[in-house]
Amino acid sequence: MMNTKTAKLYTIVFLVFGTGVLYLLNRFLSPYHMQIINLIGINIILVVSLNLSNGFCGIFSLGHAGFMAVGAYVTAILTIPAAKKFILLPQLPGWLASLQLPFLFALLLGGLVASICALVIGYPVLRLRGHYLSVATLGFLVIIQVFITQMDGLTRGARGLNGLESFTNVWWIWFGVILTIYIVAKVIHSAYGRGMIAVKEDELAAECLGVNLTSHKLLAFCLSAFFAGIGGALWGHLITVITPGSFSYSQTFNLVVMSVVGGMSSITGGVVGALLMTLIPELLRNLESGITLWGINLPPLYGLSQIILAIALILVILFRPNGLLGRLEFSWTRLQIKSLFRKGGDTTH
Amino acid sequence: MSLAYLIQNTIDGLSLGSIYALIAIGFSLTFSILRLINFAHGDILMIGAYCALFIVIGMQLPLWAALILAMGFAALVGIFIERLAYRPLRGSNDVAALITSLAVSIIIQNTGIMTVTAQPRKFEVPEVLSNIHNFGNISISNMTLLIISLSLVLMIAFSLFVTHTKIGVAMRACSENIGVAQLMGIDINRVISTTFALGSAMAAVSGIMLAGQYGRIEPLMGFVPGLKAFVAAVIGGIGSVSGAALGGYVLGLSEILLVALLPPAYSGYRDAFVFIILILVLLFKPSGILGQAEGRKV
Amino acid sequence: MKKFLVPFMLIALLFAFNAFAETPPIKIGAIFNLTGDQSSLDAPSLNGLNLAAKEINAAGGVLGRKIQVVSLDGKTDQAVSTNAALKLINVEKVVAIAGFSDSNYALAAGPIAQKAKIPFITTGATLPTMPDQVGDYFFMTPYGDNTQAYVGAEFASKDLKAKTAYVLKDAAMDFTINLAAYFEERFKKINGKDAIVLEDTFKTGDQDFSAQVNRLKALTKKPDLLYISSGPSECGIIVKQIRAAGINTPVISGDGFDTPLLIELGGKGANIDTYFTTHASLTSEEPKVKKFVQAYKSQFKTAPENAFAALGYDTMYLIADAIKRAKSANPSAIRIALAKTKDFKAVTGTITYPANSRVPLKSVAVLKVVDGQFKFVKSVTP
Amino acid sequence: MLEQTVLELKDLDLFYGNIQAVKNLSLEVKQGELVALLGANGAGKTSTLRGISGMLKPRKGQIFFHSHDLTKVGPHQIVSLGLAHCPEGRGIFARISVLENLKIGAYCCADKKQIQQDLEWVYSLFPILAERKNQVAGTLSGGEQQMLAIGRALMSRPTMLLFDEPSLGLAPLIIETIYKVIAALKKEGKTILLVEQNAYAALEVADRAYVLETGALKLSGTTMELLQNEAVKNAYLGG
Repeated sequence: MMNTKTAKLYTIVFLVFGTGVLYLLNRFLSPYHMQIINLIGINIILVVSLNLSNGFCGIFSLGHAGFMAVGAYVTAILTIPAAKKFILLPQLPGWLASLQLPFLFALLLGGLVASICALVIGYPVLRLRGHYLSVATLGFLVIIQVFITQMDGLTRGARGLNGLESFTNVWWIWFGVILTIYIVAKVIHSAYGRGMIAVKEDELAAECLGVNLTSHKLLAFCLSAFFAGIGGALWGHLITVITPGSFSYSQTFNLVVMSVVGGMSSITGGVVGALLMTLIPELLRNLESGITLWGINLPPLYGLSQIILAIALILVILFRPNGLLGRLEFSWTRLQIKSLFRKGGDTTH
Repeated sequence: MSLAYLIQNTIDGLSLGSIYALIAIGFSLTFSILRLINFAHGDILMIGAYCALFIVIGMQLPLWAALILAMGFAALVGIFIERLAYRPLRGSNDVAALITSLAVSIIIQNTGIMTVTAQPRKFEVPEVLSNIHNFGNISISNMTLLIISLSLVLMIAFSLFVTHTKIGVAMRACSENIGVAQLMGIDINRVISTTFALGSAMAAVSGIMLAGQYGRIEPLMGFVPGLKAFVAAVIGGIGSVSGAALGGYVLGLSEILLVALLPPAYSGYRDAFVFIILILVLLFKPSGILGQAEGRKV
Repeated sequence: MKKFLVPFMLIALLFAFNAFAETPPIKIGAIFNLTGDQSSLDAPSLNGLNLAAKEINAAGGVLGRKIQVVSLDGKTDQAVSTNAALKLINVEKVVAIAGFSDSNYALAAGPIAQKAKIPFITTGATLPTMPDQVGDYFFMTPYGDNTQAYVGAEFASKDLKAKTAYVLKDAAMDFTINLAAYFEERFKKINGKDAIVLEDTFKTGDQDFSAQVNRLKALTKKPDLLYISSGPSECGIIVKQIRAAGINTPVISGDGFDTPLLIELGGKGANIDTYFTTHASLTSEEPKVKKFVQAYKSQFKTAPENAFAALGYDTMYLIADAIKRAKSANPSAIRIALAKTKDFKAVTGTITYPANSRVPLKSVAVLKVVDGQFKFVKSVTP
Repeated sequence: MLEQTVLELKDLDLFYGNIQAVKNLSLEVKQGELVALLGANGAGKTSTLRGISGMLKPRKGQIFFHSHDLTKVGPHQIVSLGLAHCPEGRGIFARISVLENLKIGAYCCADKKQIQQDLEWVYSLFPILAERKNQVAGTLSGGEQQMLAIGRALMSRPTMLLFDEPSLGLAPLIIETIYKVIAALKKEGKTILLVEQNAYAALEVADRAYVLETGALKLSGTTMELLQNEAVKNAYLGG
């Protein structure tokens, strides 16, 4: 089998190769296709971090979009130049009104504030389990949305923040993706990560083995919120307009679809899920606006792609409950074994 | 803060509460028997309302006939959804069922938009229902009285059904222990279909009430009330039907009274109140007001 | 490996679709939120746009070329809207884009068109500061919220002799927040600092206004006027519930009230002193308006749902007129011609873009609901 | 009474996912016989009963009850064929009353008049149940709950009974009364298949017995043969 040194070498080569490919794509591809690649990158960050809490730790959170919103708003407020801030948000407190941070710090601060929210919300809520926890996190999403809409002074409420600097480019996203996958992988393969997986498999057994439930769950929840915040901030500065409505039920549901389809308990699954579920709606777009297919003139059927995605999700849950990749992780060693795809022999569901 | 203002808000809270209660019973039923949170339950509310609208306008039938036909149609839709989306999933983990119900909800909403367009439509209500009785400052419309009384009647009828009919007893047995119920000769598939049929029929009635009270229906009208009704079911004690009804009234009253009593700037926080109440209940009394704590088999 | 092949085959097939859609006519892009919460506003705009395109093509198109409307669904999601804009510009190679009735989505797609030097004309978004914020390729077909709010405030103070007002606004929609803010600004300027008795809020999609209505009823100082800043979905039921509580104070609002739903859902209550400012009266006797309503009814089997249908219709004619005057379908030529539009007769009034502003100078119509019909009261050109 | 086989298992395979619980098990129970199914914990005893009552679909093999192939029939129809199952851990409906528990037992195949007769019969077997009739079943003691479970199974007028470790977690005195009732039922001609870890109590009432080990049949024979058999003595009877 391959020892870790050569595996590390392969990874570095892959990273360099990836950067090169992205450089070429960035130069020759039209902005439309680059935008899709950027969105795939952001979705990878969001889904891999969602898998950390949903797949690896068993906290099935529906509140991921709420942390995205916190990250996006904090980063946006910190990066808007003071002059513009005066017009957009006149009632800002003095110290905040003049503050303007470079994008990197604002990004990390956005993630930090999101994970602090996760800590505040998570501590009481993580004692719940299964349905109750999922619905409580959905409740958190609604609360965040309402507070952002109502705190007009700080966030301009429903008018949202627009005209944001479009800092986000393919390199910020590529750096974000690498950072997310690296840290999530590190955590999962650490002792703490195994504790998390034990919590997912059987909380009672884990507790008997001395795994401190709350601390493991909290770490997973806050770390996943940190990256959700970063993903949200990158999204905000790519689209340059954020409103409370941008981070709604449908956003959370899309992320859950990507996570479930790809495979909740595998990082590679998250990547594949994000890739597929960002690409397919774009391709379905033509189908929706009415296209003549082999002569038959299809009337425009708007809402068709949402239905096709929903049906795809149900099929995935029925026939591959653990998602396309189940628990399979991409690794150089496995690449040597011919079939990348074994029938998921996992019986724990 | 005159007494009339308080009474007026209490009446409005009761009317909203009875709508939530009817939907919450559907949630509680499906949860108690299948441990399934059916997010698509809210959208059946929309199907019931549109069905009633087409019957009243299309077939020129009176509202009460539309009510019954809409209940029947919604029941069929409920059975169809259970048969197609939830039955193959039985036994898998509860999260898979939750996601599937979200997917079904998306499918219903978008099919609605595609077929009946997203334009809000007027909901015909017979003249007699919309005239108002004024007692000094307090005004109650016949529609509100109908909503409160009809939902009470339906709830009593439902609890009689559950206690006295054979299928009702089977439903209670299934909610206790679905495995053993099979051993007693209970056909759980028939029981589950009945549960979905009953829950959907009641959701259809609440859909028509909602449409009648506010005079407007559109394809996305079901999701938020559905979610709030789930909160009501949890507050009342998920799994216990009388708990769901009580939770519905508590939620309806607290939502209206909180908005009415707090200064106007806070009326926008209405939805947040609902979910803050939910999280508090989940933390301090997860089994809800009437629910039994589910012990954990060690 | 077999199992993984099937999804890839599907994607390859769908890619093929993209290439299939190339044809030579003048391609005008259209992005509207046809699904999601905004669909009740945007769907009629697209209908109006397509109707105008059909009429123009029937009359021989523009510069001898047919107009092809390439419409994509924004799905009430900013990310999807920016994708749609980029696709229209880079893949479909459109010469101009029309879209959106909400400024949050116009501000997401506008800068992309601006960067690609493609004219973006918002059919229904009325935030007056947008054109300066986005750039010189961004045009507005409707007037700004400030214009119609000022006209509303003037009309209330002078014609309705109102000294004090109660404002109820939808705090979850930027259109209604701005409209209420501009109204209060002008109303206070006319009637003094504390002319606003109470400001109350609700949220888009709310159906139950009993708490707000009860609070209004309980006011000791009765306001002379109620300014209800709401979108088309809620306007009817608010008026109904206010009138049901026995409050008959005159109500005035912006073009959010310009929808048949106000009458259908408002019921008897709407007939009591309910006014609103809007782009044009769809029931007025003006020949241009009658022709539009007639054409819309025959094409879509229903009367125009709201003013946004007329705005979509005007936007297409505006673009066609600019192409005709520019004698070329080149985007920057279109932009120059658009900026020089002067006294362009449209369904929603005469459109002129003043020297360095892309917010049109348009007349504002004030309408009143009289026994179930919108009656034209007066037209004010600010 | 001719020796007619009531229940016959033909090389039965039972799986939980990929784990095999029972490997081609064949056994038979004749009319009026009381057969014990012995084995250590996890030997596949309960899985076998679950296979018979349709809770667990076998992957291979057949189960014949009076010539009906049970694998072709849904679990809820098996009771109406006259085969009642008293599940492991009693499985009574804790939150509803004793009387309602018994009524649910008669859910499948009784009308009002018959239920009243059967109730009288069950009360005669277990007088304590008559006393606690309106009490919520969860408040009964372990022994009383076991009696309720048996009573409930009898309410469907079965011709054959499956008992799954009735002595589990009960005091010796209570086990005696339970086994007295089982012996009485046998005398009345009911065919019984009794799954027990408490081999001693089982062999006292049983005619024949099968011994399972890790899902496969280890040995079988009449009670007399088994009592002398050395292997059985030190394995199950504590030497």
